[in-house]
Amino acid sequence: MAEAMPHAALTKDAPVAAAWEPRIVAFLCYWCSYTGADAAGTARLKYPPNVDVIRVMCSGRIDPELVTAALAKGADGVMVCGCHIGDCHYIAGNHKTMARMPLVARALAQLGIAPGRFVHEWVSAAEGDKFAALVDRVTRQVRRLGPLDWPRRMRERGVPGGRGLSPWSEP
Amino acid sequence: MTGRRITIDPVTRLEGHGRIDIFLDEQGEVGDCFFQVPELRGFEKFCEGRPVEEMPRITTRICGVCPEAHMMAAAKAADAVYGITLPTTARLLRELQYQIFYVTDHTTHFYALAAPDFVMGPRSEPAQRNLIGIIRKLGLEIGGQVIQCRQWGHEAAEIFGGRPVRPINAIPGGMSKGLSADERKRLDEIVRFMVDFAQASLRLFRKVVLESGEYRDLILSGPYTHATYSMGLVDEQNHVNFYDGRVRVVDPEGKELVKFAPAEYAKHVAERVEPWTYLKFPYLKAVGWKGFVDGKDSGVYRATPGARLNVSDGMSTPLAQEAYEEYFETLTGDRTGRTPVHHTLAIHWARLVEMLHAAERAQELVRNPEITHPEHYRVLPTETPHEGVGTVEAPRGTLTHHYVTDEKGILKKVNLIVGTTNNHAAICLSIKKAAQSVLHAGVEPDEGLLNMIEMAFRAYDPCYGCATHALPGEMPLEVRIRDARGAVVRTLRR
Amino acid sequence: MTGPAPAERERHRIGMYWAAGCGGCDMSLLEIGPHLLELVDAADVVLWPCVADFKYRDVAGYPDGHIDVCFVNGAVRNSEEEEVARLLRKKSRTLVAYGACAIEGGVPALASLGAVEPLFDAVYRDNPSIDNPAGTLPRTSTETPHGPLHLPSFYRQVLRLRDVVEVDYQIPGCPPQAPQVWSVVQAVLNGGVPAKGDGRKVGCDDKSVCDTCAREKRHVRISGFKRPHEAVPEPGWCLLEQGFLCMGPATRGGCGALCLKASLPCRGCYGPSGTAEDQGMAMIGALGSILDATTEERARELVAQVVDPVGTFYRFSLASSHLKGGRAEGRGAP
Amino acid sequence: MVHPGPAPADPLPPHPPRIGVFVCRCGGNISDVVDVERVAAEAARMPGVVLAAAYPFVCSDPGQALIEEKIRGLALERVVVAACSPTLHQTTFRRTIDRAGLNQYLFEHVNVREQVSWVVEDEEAATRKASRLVRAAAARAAHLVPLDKRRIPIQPSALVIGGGVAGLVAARDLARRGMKVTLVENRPFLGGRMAQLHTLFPTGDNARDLLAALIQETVREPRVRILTGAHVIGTEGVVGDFRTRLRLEPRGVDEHLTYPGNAIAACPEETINEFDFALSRRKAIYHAYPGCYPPMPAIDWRSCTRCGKCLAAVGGKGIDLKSEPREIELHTGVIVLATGYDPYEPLYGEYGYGIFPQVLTLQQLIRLLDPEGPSGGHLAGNGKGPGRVAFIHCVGARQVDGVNVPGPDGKVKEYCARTCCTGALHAALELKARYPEARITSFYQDIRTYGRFHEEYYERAAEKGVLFVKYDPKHPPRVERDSRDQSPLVVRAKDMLTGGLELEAPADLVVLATGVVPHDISELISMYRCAVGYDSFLLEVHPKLRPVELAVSGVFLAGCCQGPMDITEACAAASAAASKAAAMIAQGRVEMDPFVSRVDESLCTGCQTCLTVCPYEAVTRDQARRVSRVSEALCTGCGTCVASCPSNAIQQFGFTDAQVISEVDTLLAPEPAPEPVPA
Repeated sequence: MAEAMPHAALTKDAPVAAAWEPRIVAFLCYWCSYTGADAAGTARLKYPPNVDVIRVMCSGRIDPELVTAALAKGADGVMVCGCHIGDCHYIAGNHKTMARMPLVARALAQLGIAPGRFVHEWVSAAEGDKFAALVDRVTRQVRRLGPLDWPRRMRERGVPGGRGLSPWSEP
Repeated sequence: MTGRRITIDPVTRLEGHGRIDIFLDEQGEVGDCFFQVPELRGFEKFCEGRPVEEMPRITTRICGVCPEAHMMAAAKAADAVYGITLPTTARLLRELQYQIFYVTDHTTHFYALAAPDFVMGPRSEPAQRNLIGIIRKLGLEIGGQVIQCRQWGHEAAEIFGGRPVRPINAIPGGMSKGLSADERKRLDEIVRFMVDFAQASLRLFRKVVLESGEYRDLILSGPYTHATYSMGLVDEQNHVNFYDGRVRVVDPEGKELVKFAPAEYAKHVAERVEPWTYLKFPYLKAVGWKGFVDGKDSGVYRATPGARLNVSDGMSTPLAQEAYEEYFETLTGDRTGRTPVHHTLAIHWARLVEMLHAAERAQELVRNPEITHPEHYRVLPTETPHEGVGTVEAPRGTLTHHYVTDEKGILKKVNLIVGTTNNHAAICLSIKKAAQSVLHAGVEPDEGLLNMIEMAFRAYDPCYGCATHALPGEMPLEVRIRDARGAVVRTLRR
Repeated sequence: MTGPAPAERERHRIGMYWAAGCGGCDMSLLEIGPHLLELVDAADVVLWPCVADFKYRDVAGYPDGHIDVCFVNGAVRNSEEEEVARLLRKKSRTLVAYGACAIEGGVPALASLGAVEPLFDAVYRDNPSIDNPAGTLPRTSTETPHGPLHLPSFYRQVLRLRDVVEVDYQIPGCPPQAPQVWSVVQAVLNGGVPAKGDGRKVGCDDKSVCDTCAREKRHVRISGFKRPHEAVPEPGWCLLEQGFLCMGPATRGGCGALCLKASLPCRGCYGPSGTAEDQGMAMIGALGSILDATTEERARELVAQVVDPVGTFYRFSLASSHLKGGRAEGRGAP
Repeated sequence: MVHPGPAPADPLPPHPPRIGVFVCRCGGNISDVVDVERVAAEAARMPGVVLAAAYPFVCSDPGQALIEEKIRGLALERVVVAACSPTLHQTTFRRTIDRAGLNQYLFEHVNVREQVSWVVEDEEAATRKASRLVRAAAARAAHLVPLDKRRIPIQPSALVIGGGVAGLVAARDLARRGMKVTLVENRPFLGGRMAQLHTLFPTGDNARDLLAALIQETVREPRVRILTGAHVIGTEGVVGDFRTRLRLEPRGVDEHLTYPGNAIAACPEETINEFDFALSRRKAIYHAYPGCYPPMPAIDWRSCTRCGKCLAAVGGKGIDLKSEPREIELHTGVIVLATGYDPYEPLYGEYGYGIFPQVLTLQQLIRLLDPEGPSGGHLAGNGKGPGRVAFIHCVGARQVDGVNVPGPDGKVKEYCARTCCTGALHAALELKARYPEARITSFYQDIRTYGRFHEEYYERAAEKGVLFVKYDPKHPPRVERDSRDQSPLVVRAKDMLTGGLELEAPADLVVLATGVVPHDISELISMYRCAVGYDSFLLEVHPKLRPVELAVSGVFLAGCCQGPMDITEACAAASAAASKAAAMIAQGRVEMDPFVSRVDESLCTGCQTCLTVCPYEAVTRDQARRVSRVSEALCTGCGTCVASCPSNAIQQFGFTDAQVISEVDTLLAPEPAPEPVPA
């Protein structure tokens, strides 16, 4: 994963970015949550700029591999939003999300990712205020947790390997 | 000198899997000798958080050479965690599978790893000193039988657990599947063959080894002899039992030191840590750690086929009992077996005696009508899981798994004392002693001498797969001989 | 033993080496049984510490590329194994990662879930049988009256062979199944191997374990999870559908669904199937799709019945997962 | 094919495609907060980007013309537009680049208005976010492939569910546009709620005369097929070919029935007549109302004992007491929902309803005022008239949380039912007309005679001396027994206009102007996955832009299933739905986005996980080849099967792993060093 080293480059090439800002990737379903995010905009609600939205047609499309990929590539947090149960534009796409994401959350916790970094919420097309509040909450809690910077963490541990690993330092 | 060691010498690294450092004193005699094991994986830690019922499947990955031993120890520990008493059929199946594994495993070791020394000669061409060489010398018939024994052993494993190697079928409460009448029939054939094969192997041993004076002397010679304590599982009659029983320890004279239930292992065995190796050194608490010395005052013990015969008053099966008596008769003059055998190289012989016993015992089991019961191959746990210890005799020594779980059966604590580890201290002793006997001032060490050092620990069939990760037998070995100032005067390598 | 090898075939030089493995891989290569004789007949085994010390030479002394095909099993757990891997890469024309540990870290990679210090404590300081009042731990360098003794340094993370050197082929499995192995070895001997690819998988199926599993899929959703010791599965019916967590769908085939024959669920030793990279998340994606839940409460109930998700979904592949363990923060209780 | 690295799953073309990036200022909406020049400049550094610039209004005609010109001039192969939300203009720009001869799916829409400039205060932060999103879109664009819209042939036929006025209008209009129409009504008679009315505001027409005319117009249309007693029990398929399963309750009566009157007279079984809101009783074999359609009576199987007396009375012909329900399947291209409303049924004791016989609902009053109604149009048998009448408005409408008792759904009815004010005044005036001496008090929250010509009713009522009392919704009127026995009841309320003065009005009759609730169609809602509003009425795609369409393609809304309407509005809505549906059918095919899933059979490992995940049953297994398949016709493009595939063998067009991951990669990549700030 030598390619997943944005932050090394970042601190080197872009001093402005040295002041750390949480990087959060949000996967939103088009029909409810994305429209809900639009609603927040239409209502001119203000929320932090740290959450970048990736649009899919249905939250059922959100492959758990996307969550870990985003974290592995340097995201400090990941959000997954879909229609409320019963509102799915595709009948039951979000039923799959509803079962997958708690499993993802448990696995991430076991893998040592603080629970606050992965958030799964239902946001309807009308809930612009909820979306804004959610982004605000998640950004604040990720900021509290500090940088995750998985690529750096892995390089320290010698992934990808090569010489210059940091072996276990003796007592 | 430290500076010199820093520069990475791939050779050293490459062959560092088992490393022996021999230090010579001023007189050029062997001063001290270290046997290092440079590998650790840490199952004790990363098994925490795993469900206990998975341990029979996880711990088979500790060692690919004797996975059955770990599976059985893990399953027994898990049974204990759930407070399960196995139904007869389940118990029969487990033991039968285990006995058959014993035959296969001992076959592998004797023919592929030990026999070459005896058959080809300790100082023969290394290129010839292997299974292929054996087959060439003894002919395809015996070679064929060796391979057949291994293959039928794996076929048996497949009958039990679907897998030829790395079985998984022992679970808390018994076995994951039962035995059909047809399967039993096939196993009966396999076992019958194994009994014959074990007897043939003993005959072979007599012919090539005992009838040759050179080896008799070698076996009885001082360098390969240590008077240590012996450890092994025995049944109520103090007969050798691989699968179950109590742990018996006898002193160098053969007097019983202690006989304890596996669950109490921690009261009697302690493990010492040395900073220069990743492998621990178990010893007898009652006696205490006196360093790398043998004798009655040193807690160093051995848990090998030889040790198992030492702690037992005999074998529960007729043919094995005969072999047992012949073994002791020959080596101690006392056919009762009350007098322990301390000759390291005799372990190979003891291994063949065990092989015969395992085959005979398997025959008893496979003919037990209860073994094909359609349901009693397992029971479902009902009690709340908590803590348990499981012990079996692995081919390479007493193997103990100790688990503590939460009320859901998720592991909170894991402790493992694996076969080879028991013998770690003794192996160091044997190597040192062998080195002292073959390396002298002015003697030019050659490959043959080196092999004779190696034979000292090969006899233990050291399985660092269990202990760490390396493999039995021909460990890539490097011997560095240094002068009194520590400078390497000679490096030998096989 | 039959006569010399057929003259027309150039004799290959083959090596087998282990790193942080258990020896099961070497055993599985032994499992080819009678073919072993064909192998040594057709090729020079120039390195195989576990069974043969004949022709065991100073590998470092070999010219580069001297070994035609070198199989390496086991993960890279310490500095020594990394050096070995580099050396063998240099000396081998074709380097083959052999078995789950070399390819995906295998079971030992679960150690990456935690830090090294607690691991050393568990092994050397804090267990019922330990006698270590001074809290001694193994060190990379120890002074003895006679001079220093060295040990390789223990890495914080379990690495795959691919993490340290370029790998040409990979033979999955824990261990790889003998027939598969033999077919690969034959291909090697007869030059029938597919074109080199970065870690191209050989000696396995393109299909999943489910495809080779004889058990019937009834396409019913999972209404509750059972642990293997908690119930006796109905014969002939998909274990996953019965609620026994089975990695079959997310696992590359090749083993012949052996564990299923023992009526125990698959644990994923052949690694992710298809082009999935993160076997655990791939399985979660699949599992979450087939739960019998229409309310969040029900979904939560079912999910709560899954014990030890990481230990189950990443049993063999943690080192090749996206996150690789690495214990960032939090207690990581399942 | 999720890759932690940037290596795309789909190999990129040897040369990165030529990408044009258009950043919209949106007349300051965007550019006031976002430094659009900088965003464009940073996008210009992305691989393959040959043009990146900011423009005032990209969606305007000149803006679109510019895009076309650039596509031609610079041979652009991909287009990225950063502007408002894709929900507004994605289609616009797709058409634009289509006109320029570029496949319309080689387009990437970035939302830098609703999700950046309107929500981020800090300009630097907004600019950086916009830049990230635009660069991610440019990266994604490189992975786009040309796609074609799916075209599904559409049957020139429609199913109209609901035989009320809206359903009838919709059916008639569709038929007149040449469509085959099946009109299903689950009751045995057409006409719905309108039939229960007497005269109509604002015209004063007779409801059933109008209805009869409409029914005649409709049933005379040769392409219209009427099915009464028909229940929708299942549906499959999608727009173009909905396959609807119906259960047909037997009428029990056929055209051979000569003297229906005799049959009805002979029936010994009586039951409540729901048509008169339980003010009367009817037989088990019955007519819903005089002149109802179909004209022949029907048997109410719930109360019929199959005693056979009716059969005997008509000489054993024309009545079949043994007939059983049967099921049929209909294939239609589109569906119109006209399932209507129910009047709000007050709770027991609400304003004395159910306790005092003198408390009626407006609907009941209307039945009583109807000369063909249960009382022949007379309020009280003695002909003396009602005396003092109190109307209470907003019963089951405009309710206040915490004051009114919530309904079974746990919600109070906060919405205005819109028809009851005028309806109540209309009834009040009719009372006045018939019983000039009647003294009428009207308790209201607000008088909402909002419709054209409706206000007159209020003015005339005021002239005629109807007394208006504005009550406080937080303290609704109380209906109690009159202790002083001047009249059976007394209504007490705080009069807002006199500063909360407690007023009381003795009443011989209390009329509750009840609101309307959607007719219970929960099965249909789940069958067609209809969106439902907070008020439990069906929810259109957009109240202004697409007012009569459901989000489910091919399903349209007519009348009160969408919300409270008067007949005028319901008919308008029905005609609108009909013309929308007809327009869709007229195209001969429906066009759908091509974002369907496809199984890469070389990767499918045959684990069969996907087979149970698709609610549209678009995923099937090819037993012979041991792989899964996705039917493009049935696939609705949610991508759920994609995430369910543990081998990543399923990909969704427009949302491939490579495309999504390229976005992730770019979003998380180092941000470009800022341009030197011009002095």
